[in-house]
Amino acid sequence: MSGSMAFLLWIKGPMFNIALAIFAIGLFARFAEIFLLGRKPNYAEPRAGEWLPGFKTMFTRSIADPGTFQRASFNVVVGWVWHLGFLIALLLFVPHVELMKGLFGIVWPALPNPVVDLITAITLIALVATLVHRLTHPVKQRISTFDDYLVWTVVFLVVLTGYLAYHRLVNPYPIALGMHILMAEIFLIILPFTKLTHIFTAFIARWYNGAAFGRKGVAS
Amino acid sequence: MSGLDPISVIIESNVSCAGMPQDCGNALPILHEIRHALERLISTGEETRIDLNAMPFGPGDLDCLKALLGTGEVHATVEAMGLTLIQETAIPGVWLVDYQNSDARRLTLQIEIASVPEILRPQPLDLAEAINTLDGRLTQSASNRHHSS
Amino acid sequence: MSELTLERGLAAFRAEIDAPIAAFFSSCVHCGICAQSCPFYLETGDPKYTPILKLEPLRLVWEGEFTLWGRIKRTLGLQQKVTDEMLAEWEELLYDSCSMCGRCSLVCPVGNDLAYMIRKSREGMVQAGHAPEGLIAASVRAIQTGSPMGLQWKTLAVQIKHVEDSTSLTVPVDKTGVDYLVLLSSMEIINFPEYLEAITKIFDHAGVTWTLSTQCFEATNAGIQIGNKDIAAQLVERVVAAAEKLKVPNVISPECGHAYTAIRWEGPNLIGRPYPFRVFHIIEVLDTLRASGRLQTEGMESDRLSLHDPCNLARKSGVIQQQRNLMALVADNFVDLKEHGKFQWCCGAGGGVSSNERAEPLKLAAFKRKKAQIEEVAPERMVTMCATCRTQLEEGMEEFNMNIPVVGLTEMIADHLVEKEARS
Amino acid sequence: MIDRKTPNKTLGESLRDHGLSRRGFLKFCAATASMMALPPGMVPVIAAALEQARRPSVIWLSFQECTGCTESLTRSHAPALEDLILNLISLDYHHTLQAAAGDAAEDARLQAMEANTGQYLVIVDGSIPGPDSNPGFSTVAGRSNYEILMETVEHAAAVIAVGTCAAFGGLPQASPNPTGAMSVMDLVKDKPVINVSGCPPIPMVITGVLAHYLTFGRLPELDAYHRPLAFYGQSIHDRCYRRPFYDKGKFAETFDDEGAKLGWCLYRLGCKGPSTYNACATMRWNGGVSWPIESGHPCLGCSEPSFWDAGSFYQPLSVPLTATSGDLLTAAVGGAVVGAGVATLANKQIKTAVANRQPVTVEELEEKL
Repeated sequence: MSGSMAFLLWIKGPMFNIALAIFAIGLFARFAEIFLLGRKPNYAEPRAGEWLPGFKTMFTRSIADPGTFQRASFNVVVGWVWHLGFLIALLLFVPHVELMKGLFGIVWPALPNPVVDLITAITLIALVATLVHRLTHPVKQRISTFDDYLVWTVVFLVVLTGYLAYHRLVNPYPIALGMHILMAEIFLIILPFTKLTHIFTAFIARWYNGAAFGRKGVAS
Repeated sequence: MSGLDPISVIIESNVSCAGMPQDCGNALPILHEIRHALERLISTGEETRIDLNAMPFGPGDLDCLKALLGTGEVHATVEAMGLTLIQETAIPGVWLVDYQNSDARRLTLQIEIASVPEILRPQPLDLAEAINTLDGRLTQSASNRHHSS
Repeated sequence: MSELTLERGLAAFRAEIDAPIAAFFSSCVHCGICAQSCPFYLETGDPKYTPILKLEPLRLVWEGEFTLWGRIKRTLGLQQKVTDEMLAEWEELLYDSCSMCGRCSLVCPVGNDLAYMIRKSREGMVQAGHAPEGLIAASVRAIQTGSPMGLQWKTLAVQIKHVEDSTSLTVPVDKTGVDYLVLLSSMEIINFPEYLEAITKIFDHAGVTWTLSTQCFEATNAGIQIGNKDIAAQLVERVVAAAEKLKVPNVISPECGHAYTAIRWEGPNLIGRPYPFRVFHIIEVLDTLRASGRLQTEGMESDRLSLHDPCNLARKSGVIQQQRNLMALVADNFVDLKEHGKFQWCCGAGGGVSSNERAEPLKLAAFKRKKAQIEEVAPERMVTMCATCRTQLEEGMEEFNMNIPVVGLTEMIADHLVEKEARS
Repeated sequence: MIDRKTPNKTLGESLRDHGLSRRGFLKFCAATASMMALPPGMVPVIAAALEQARRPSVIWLSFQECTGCTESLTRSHAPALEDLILNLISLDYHHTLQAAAGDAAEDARLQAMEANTGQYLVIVDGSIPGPDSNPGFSTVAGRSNYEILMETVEHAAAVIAVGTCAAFGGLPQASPNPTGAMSVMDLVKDKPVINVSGCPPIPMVITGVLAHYLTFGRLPELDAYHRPLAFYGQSIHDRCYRRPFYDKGKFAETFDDEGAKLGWCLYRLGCKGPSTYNACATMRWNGGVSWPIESGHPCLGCSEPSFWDAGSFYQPLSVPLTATSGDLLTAAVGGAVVGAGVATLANKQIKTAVANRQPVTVEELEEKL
């Protein structure tokens, strides 16, 4: 049986398992790669502990300092907008909440669809803005790699296909939904092997950063 | 005595699914469609029929629509392949045409925006035969009279 | 005879990679915000000075050898290799255009400690033979003569004589069992001899027992600046040996930024064991004396003063409030620069840039950030506590005809000490 | 012997023979248009076409099925119209409905085929054990379903697959598909196939498709699954009266919560309306009385392929079919092991690098000056 429904069922069935497996294997391989390297012992007399400053920085680094905000306001604002938008759409859209419930058995409240819809539209615009910025800002131009454009494309398509599916702008619907889930699966598959790992490792990096500064008595 | 009687039934809520979950949600777009059809009827004389069977009505939507349209002066019945009930609404030119089968079950319900609903008018082919029919009857009547005199 | 080669460089990169580095490279999203915190990028506008880009050689080694995907790519021949040419190109990026001020480490949204990685990258650069001549020369001189500037004890002895003559106090040398071993920097001895006089006066005033060591007077560490453990460790060992010999419980690092971080934070790890003594920056010591009421001052500076926080002292060592406490003691009209403390801007000369003659134009360019900051609050004088920063501020402001004198905080405190007779 | 040849009279003529007046004919056309889900504006076209159309021979084949589709049709609520339509065809073979039995019944089929070769319609309900399956899984008069289907279809004008079993394999094809069940579309490649899916299909849709064929003498416009667009062109979700609740984000979360009582959207209870294409939301069931969602139950998606294997009826559409958190955990552990391998290799390299480390000497540095 071929056709849109078969496509959707394959995407929701075997392909989802494959994606989840690659995601989990890749991500935990990366965790092992990081943590097993360890750190050399530090003999210098500390000014303060590492744990607390480390944990603090895991959160505080999400907020830019006033100077950076001033110098890179576009980066900071647009970055915030699309990260928040993406997270809200991912975690607070009813079908996604149901997905988590189905997968992990945990439920949390969702946002009304029109709210998520608006946020998704804003996220899409913000994502386009980040691409334009990447293509035009001299620093971003210089440091961008294939990886950056690949990740942008996948992230954008995940949101875009979700938006199209929600608005039923692609027919038949199983194709629309299937494309969205497929993009999400590609997102999961490339996550451990691209800069998308920062979703998880940024918190590890921030901890190390906060711990190193904290040890020297600087709140980072 | 029925064996089911001892089972007590508790009605938890009087809100039925047919309650008013929305304010005539799907009836309103039809009113707009009727308005456009009326404009066309007035300006060009073009008639419009809307099949209400094809509407995604929720519970109560149809009653809501009927109530909004109201009841006019004309009420007519056509007997052909069962009854067809024609009701003028309170909006001149807007008719409710209820096609029923011989068991008085509804086949389809239409709103017709026209001066006179199509089914009330003589059908063109029938009309073409009208004079012949009348002539036939005159001849018949004449011969009857002839015979009776 | 052995020589420095690419292979040794790659091995050094490899040996430096640890969990934080893996976490940092895993997290970089190429947002480019680090560039907005780098005076070298901001003042030249050249995107090649983006901090994260300076780490590309280290990143390639990490990716190719320390990640699953990198290993797969290497097997397929898709992984870019670090070449000698690449390192030659990166020499300018890792040395000339980086003062290791650590500002990028503090603003990176994903928390990458870029300065930490620059320091580690330099290990590989030295082993690969791609360190700047100026820094190599300084390292060689430091090892061979005990001073990166080739300064010898006899020069210092002349200074000591001057100080003793003008203060009628004794400068203690090679005294055992005192509270503090005082270290100096060659630059101070040559450019700012007032410093030695100031601490002599202050310690006498506060009743602190201290000494210099003929065995080791130099606090600076060219090995840290060039980025080589072997050189750095030898220089630290000299300090440790001198302190151990004189049995002092405390060592004071002078008004020099990198000397302090070198001996305070890196030193024990370079020699692989904790010290039998504690290390303080002179400003920390002065503030402790102030807090315990052992500094009696009189009179106030009435002109508009502002403060330059040395990166190594403030952002990289958490000494931020101390200098402000001391300023409050002697200055009426103190105004902080807008971004100060841990968010201060580098003068542009740190991290070995000032020892690297080739980097002179970049050093001056980076200073423009500091210049703008100073102009913003328009002080009549600048105060600082690092000889390198002070030299850079003086030279920079002279270049731009700014006519704002720079003073060392320690001297300023010494100037306001209540005379002994008056006290008693 | 009964003449099984298609009569020469047009439909218009035979309707008038039934005593239908011109107003009656107009009404018939209006009702037909409504049934075909065509706009009332099409009535004149339908009338003109019906005047010309001829009464076809129909052979109804039942294979691996439950007779639900026939039940749906014959118990449909507005029998007069369906009757009329059915009277306008010549139903020459239908297990459940025909009076003849045994050889006589099979003869009727063969005669109809012969007399109307190339012009008769074949209606199939039920799926067929494929050519590679044991033919004994389902037989009629000792012959396999497959054989009968292929023989009957060979000279047909078109095939209408009624019900999800005939259209897509349905329940018999559900995993693990013990009989190797296949759909009509899987087997018949050289004839037009119309799928009227649903378990069962809405009776009006079955007659509507027949009416369309009768009226226009050709197949209606079809979607990618060979379903008539007029009925299957829009999803349940798009025409659902509860859609505004979905759009507002108001959902029933259990079958007896306040949301369920207020008639809110059933998405979270597993409604497959968004991915299901059928006319339930407009034509409804039981003569327009109600339909599953109006009765408070989520759509099962019965008119879509593989609906039995598309996950639980009560799991929302967004939930993956088989992946579990356990799988995720297993993969994570596997990943940790792989990563540990990479890290061990890397650590070994670091150790080697550290062990073989040559300290930088002043002499080496001086070389560079």
